[in-house]
Amino acid sequence: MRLDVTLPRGLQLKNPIMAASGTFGFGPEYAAYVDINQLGGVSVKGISPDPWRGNPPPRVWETAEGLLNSIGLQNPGMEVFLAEDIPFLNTVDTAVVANIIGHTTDEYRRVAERLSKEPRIDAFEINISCPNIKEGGIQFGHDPDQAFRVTRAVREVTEKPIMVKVSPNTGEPWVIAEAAVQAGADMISAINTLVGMAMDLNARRPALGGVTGGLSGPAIKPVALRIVYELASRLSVPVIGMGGISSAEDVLEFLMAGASAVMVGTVTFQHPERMLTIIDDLPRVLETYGFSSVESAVGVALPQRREA
Amino acid sequence: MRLDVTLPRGLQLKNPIMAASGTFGFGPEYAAYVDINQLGGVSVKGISPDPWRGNPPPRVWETAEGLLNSIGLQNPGMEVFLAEDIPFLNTVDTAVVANIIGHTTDEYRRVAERLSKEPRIDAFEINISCPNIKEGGIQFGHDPDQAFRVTRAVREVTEKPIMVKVSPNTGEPWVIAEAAVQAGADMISAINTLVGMAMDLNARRPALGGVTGGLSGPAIKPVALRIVYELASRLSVPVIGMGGISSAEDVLEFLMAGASAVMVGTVTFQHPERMLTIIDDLPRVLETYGFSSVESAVGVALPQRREA
Amino acid sequence: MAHAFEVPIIERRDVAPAHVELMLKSVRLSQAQPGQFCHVLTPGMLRRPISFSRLDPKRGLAGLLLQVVGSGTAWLYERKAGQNLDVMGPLGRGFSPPEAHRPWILVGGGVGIPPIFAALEAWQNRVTAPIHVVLGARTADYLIMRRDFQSLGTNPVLTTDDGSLGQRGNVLPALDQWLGQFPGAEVMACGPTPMLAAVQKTARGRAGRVQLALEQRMGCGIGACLACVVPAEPLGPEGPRYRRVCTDGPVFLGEELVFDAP
Amino acid sequence: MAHAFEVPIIERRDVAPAHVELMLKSVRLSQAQPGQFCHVLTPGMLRRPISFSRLDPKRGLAGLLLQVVGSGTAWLYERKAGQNLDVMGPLGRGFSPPEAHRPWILVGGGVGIPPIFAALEAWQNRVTAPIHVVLGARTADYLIMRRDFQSLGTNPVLTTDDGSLGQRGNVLPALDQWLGQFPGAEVMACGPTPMLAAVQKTARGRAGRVQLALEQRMGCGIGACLACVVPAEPLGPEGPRYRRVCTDGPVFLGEELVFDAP
Ligand SMILES: Cc1cc2nc3c(=O)[nH]c(=O)nc-3n(C[C@H](O)[C@H](O)[C@H](O)COP(=O)(O)OP(=O)(O)OC[C@H]3O[C@@H](n4cnc5c(N)ncnc54)[C@H](O)[C@@H]3O)c2cc1C
Ligand SMILES: Cc1cc2nc3c(=O)[nH]c(=O)nc-3n(C[C@H](O)[C@H](O)[C@H](O)COP(=O)(O)OP(=O)(O)OC[C@H]3O[C@@H](n4cnc5c(N)ncnc54)[C@H](O)[C@@H]3O)c2cc1C
Ligand SMILES: Cc1cc2nc3c(=O)[nH]c(=O)nc-3n(C[C@H](O)[C@H](O)[C@H](O)COP(=O)(O)O)c2cc1C
Ligand SMILES: Cc1cc2nc3c(=O)[nH]c(=O)nc-3n(C[C@H](O)[C@H](O)[C@H](O)COP(=O)(O)O)c2cc1C
Ligand code: FES
Ligand code: FES
Repeated sequence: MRLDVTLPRGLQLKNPIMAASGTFGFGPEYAAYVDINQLGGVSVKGISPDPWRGNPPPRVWETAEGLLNSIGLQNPGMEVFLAEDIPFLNTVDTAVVANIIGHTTDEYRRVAERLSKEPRIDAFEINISCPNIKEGGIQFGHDPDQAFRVTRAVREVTEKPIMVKVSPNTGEPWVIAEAAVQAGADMISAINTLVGMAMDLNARRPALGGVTGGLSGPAIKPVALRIVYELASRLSVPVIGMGGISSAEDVLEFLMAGASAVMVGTVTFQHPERMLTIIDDLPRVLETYGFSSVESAVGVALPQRREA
Repeated sequence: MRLDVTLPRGLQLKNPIMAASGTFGFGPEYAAYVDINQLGGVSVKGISPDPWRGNPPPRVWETAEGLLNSIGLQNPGMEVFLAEDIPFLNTVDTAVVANIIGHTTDEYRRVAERLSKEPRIDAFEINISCPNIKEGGIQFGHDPDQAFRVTRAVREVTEKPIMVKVSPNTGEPWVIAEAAVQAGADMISAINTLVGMAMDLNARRPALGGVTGGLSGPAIKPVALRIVYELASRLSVPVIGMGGISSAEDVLEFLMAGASAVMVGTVTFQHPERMLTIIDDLPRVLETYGFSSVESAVGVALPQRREA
Repeated sequence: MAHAFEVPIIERRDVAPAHVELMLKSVRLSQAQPGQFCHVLTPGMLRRPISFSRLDPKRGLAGLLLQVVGSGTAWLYERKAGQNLDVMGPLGRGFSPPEAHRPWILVGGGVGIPPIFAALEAWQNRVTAPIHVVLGARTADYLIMRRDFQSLGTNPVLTTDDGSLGQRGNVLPALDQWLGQFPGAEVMACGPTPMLAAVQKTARGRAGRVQLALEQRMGCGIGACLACVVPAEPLGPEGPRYRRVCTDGPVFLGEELVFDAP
Repeated sequence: MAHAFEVPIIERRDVAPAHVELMLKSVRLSQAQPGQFCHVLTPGMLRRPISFSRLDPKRGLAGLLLQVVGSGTAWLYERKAGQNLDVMGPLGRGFSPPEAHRPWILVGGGVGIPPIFAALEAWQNRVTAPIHVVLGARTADYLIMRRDFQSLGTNPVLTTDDGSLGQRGNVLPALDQWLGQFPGAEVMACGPTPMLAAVQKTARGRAGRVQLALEQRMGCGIGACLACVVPAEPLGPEGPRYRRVCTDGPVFLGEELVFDAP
């Protein structure tokens, strides 16, 4: 059965399963556990022009079928990424998506411009939605004009495919997404984590060093599916869906909701090999529900398709 | 140990545990399973001036540690409530909160005015946040001016304590809450359900008759805690917290985050008697973590209290 | 005061592929009415409604016969004799007993057969008029409880979609024929919604009652949440009104229901 | 290629109230370095990091000794011999072997004692200089593995907060005394963070290495998520830099760490 996915600007995936940014490092870390060549793609951890320290620990906390994290986008900056991780990425055969972050429009432009020269990078994912940084990032994700400006700034410096990752923490993510598409985004990825919190009863304070954190995992799947559905109902560009995926059936739910491909994050911590299991199971699951390819399942549950 | 809670306008609760609106009917339904006299209070199912039909079935769908519902606020209207349920409520000794809904500001005023004359009703909870109605309700919950108008309309027709229930489906619920407080709300209750969706793989369509639904249960607790924390950090009025509570430890998390009392919903479907278990456990749990009363735990994790 | 309670499983029977019958020791459940159900705790967020397959108030036994369709029934399928189930029940409105002097037609489809058997076992002795039973399923394998019917001395007409046992086709031809013979007959049916819709259509507008046992996804199981509704008469301008399967049903009169609701 | 794998529990020992030691049959794990850990699957969303309490590469055995503090360890406590655990490992950077000619001081606190025992068992024969061990716990009950130390022929100094066994107080006086006697001694410590901070302070600035085994909440366990960081040198203007316990540690040199970070 055909699992391959064709996305704008010639971005080709072997299959619709990609590793979600921040849950798969820069590639090498999981190489011992996952045959990366089998993945549709890998979105690397958020990269800024200069190094970011991130938030004080603790940075993760477990919730009911969910995970709170306040990593705070710690990363060594683009030069270290290019010097230390690209050599490894050159040895694997999968789509590499550079997830980029900045405090200002100019920082987004800088990192995009620099990484755009690196042939190994197949696409950009602009993270305007990380709930863990109190500066730029968050408001970008909540203001259509800011989203437009950041996307436009990146569009101006690269010919590579761009996906903009939207936040679920606004009333209408599709408004942000539409602005990004107008500014030249080729795709939208959704969702990033929901802002959440847990209490450390013994310490009598918020459990996370960053006070609030981002909620991910199966708990958020219904919220993610709905946002993907709303985006796919409104937008003309492909949507990359994610949020709580842990099985091939979950993937099919996202495809039906209009996702052209998906990303898998939190479950990888529990089961490093799960992405490969999902890829193995997908043909059987698609067949069980009467689909002959990934493509044929995309968007079947959308209103326009249902009326038809 | 003292579990009682004193709220504005003389609203007194035996303990901080109330049944959440829509999960406990109008009172009589669970009477066979729960000794209602032991509860701090009961928020009845949303009441409109005229009967509402609600959404087509299926109306519930199970998710990972969550529940999606699209009841659509079906209710027989205020006259039937007064005639059929008040007589029962007159026989029980607990605080009765009337959860009110409308399509227009005037409908909110009508139901509040009528129910205000009923002495058995101890307080109002204005539901401006139900994600399941596409008309008035939803936008009220997302627009501060609308929230102000609805709250003011209800304030004009009743002297009873008013809590306004805010939606988690907006970027900044506290903006809505602040508008409600300016309009005369005595308390804020939070959170209502998160908008979500599930797919029926066999039917190839959204699982719920209402297409999208409201997500509740343990899955949303981190989101609820964070919103309660933000509200309590900013507002001068008491906050009634809810979202995924299923144990006395959960209750303590909400108290630390600044909730003066809580409501318990979805878990009641699984364990009808759970609210009573929580009330029994609460003194031991408070003691374990070094508190001598409910009041002494309220808000200990808030920034202002932590710096102090 | 009622409450959720634990009941021991005293026997577990494999009755068909992915179908199991659990015999529960509980005086309280054994006094249920055929067509009522109990709401069973499983690892998920919601309890699972299962109707009674047999009721023996003398020995204080109640049976649940269930088909594995998802996570909760898969978990129930794994239960063993000696373990307990956490249940609420008996719940809902069951079948009203048949009238002694009317012919009685029972129609069961697939996993809707169990409550039909419970009804027959409970009331066959009070009916003096002829009793006819027709059971349908996908294949012979899934024609559950047929020997139980035979052991009660009735000889049910069997139908399968693939003709692997009894008549090829569904339960309707038999129903049609009997209604011709006994226009005043009382009808009780449980099975897939399309079957119930067809039974309603075929059997409506006669002197004899038509009682249909429905399924719907449930929350509370006791009438509080309004999750479990089905479209019902009167059909107003806005459409049908919604009634609760858990408390107004599971058993409704045919004329109360609207199957072709928008 | 590495992967998560199942290992059988061949023995389960109750070692203290709510403390259990599980002996695992796994050649791979048995070849771990003392101070390394394995990441154990439990019903929660995240695996649980547990370090090795003993390592027997000859017989292919590895031990996990854990204290019940929450849902995951409660689940592990219920495991029985014959069942399997799903583990990743061995993971992280363990203790570096002690130098043969240096006095060797081992400090273990509470549930930090197991990796200290694993280190002693692995290396006591290669150290020709004096070896001193001090163990601390709340009460006598929680002074786990003390007989294991004795069975290795060492006689650990025991301390308890309440004086119910050994000296009342903590491990620091003994450490102080030995450092006075053996200024060049090598120190290895594992236990509660406040204890490690104190050990670092007391033992810093000498020729002998100070190796401290830390704990931090983890996600991936393999260096990908940056969840498990601790404040480390250099302390820049913005504050300390963050390093990963799962891969840069769990064992760090004392001078690498910043305990009083903002
Ligand atoms: C009154 C009543 C009586 C029933 N009697 C029987 C019986 O005797 N034997 C039997 O095998 N089945 C019976 N069912 C159907 C049974 O409840 C479902 O098969 C079961 O709930 C499926 O749960 P699951 O976790 O395996 O499936 P999942 O699909 O994993 O369940 C997910 C959710 O959907 C609900 N659900 C799924 N299918 C149904 C359904 N058909 N009806 C209601 N809820 C559903 C579940 O309760 C759960 O809340 C009855 C249903 C009702 C309403
Ligand atoms: C490298 C390393 C080695 C360890 N070795 C041992 C050992 O040998 N014996 C032992 O009893 N314990 C050890 N711990 C601590 C052990 O990991 C925790 O006690 C355990 O994870 C608690 O899980 P829980 O579900 O019972 O607690 P919960 O509080 O329910 O766990 C919730 C979450 O917090 C995490 N967590 C809670 N406490 C800790 C902690 N102290 N350190 C790290 N994560 C924590 C859990 O892993 C889980 O993700 C070690 C920790 C680390 C980092
Ligand atoms: C520990 C952690 C770190 C993350 N870091 C990033 C990041 O750097 N950039 C980003 O766009 N998303 C980041 N995310 C969000 C994920 O990419 C994904 O959007 C989210 O976790 C939902 O998917 P999941 O439920 O499958 O994990 C992170 C998530 C986790 C759990
Ligand atoms: C079936 C169902 C019906 C609900 N109906 C209402 C309602 O009528 N009015 C309202 O304000 N909230 C309603 N809610 C929301 C709950 O009151 C509560 O805010 C939410 O479920 C979160 O709490 P929980 O996780 O404990 O259920 C409903 C929730 C459920 C599950
Ligand atoms: S299931 Fe709640 S009313 Fe029927
Ligand atoms: S736990 Fe992921 S980096 Fe250490």
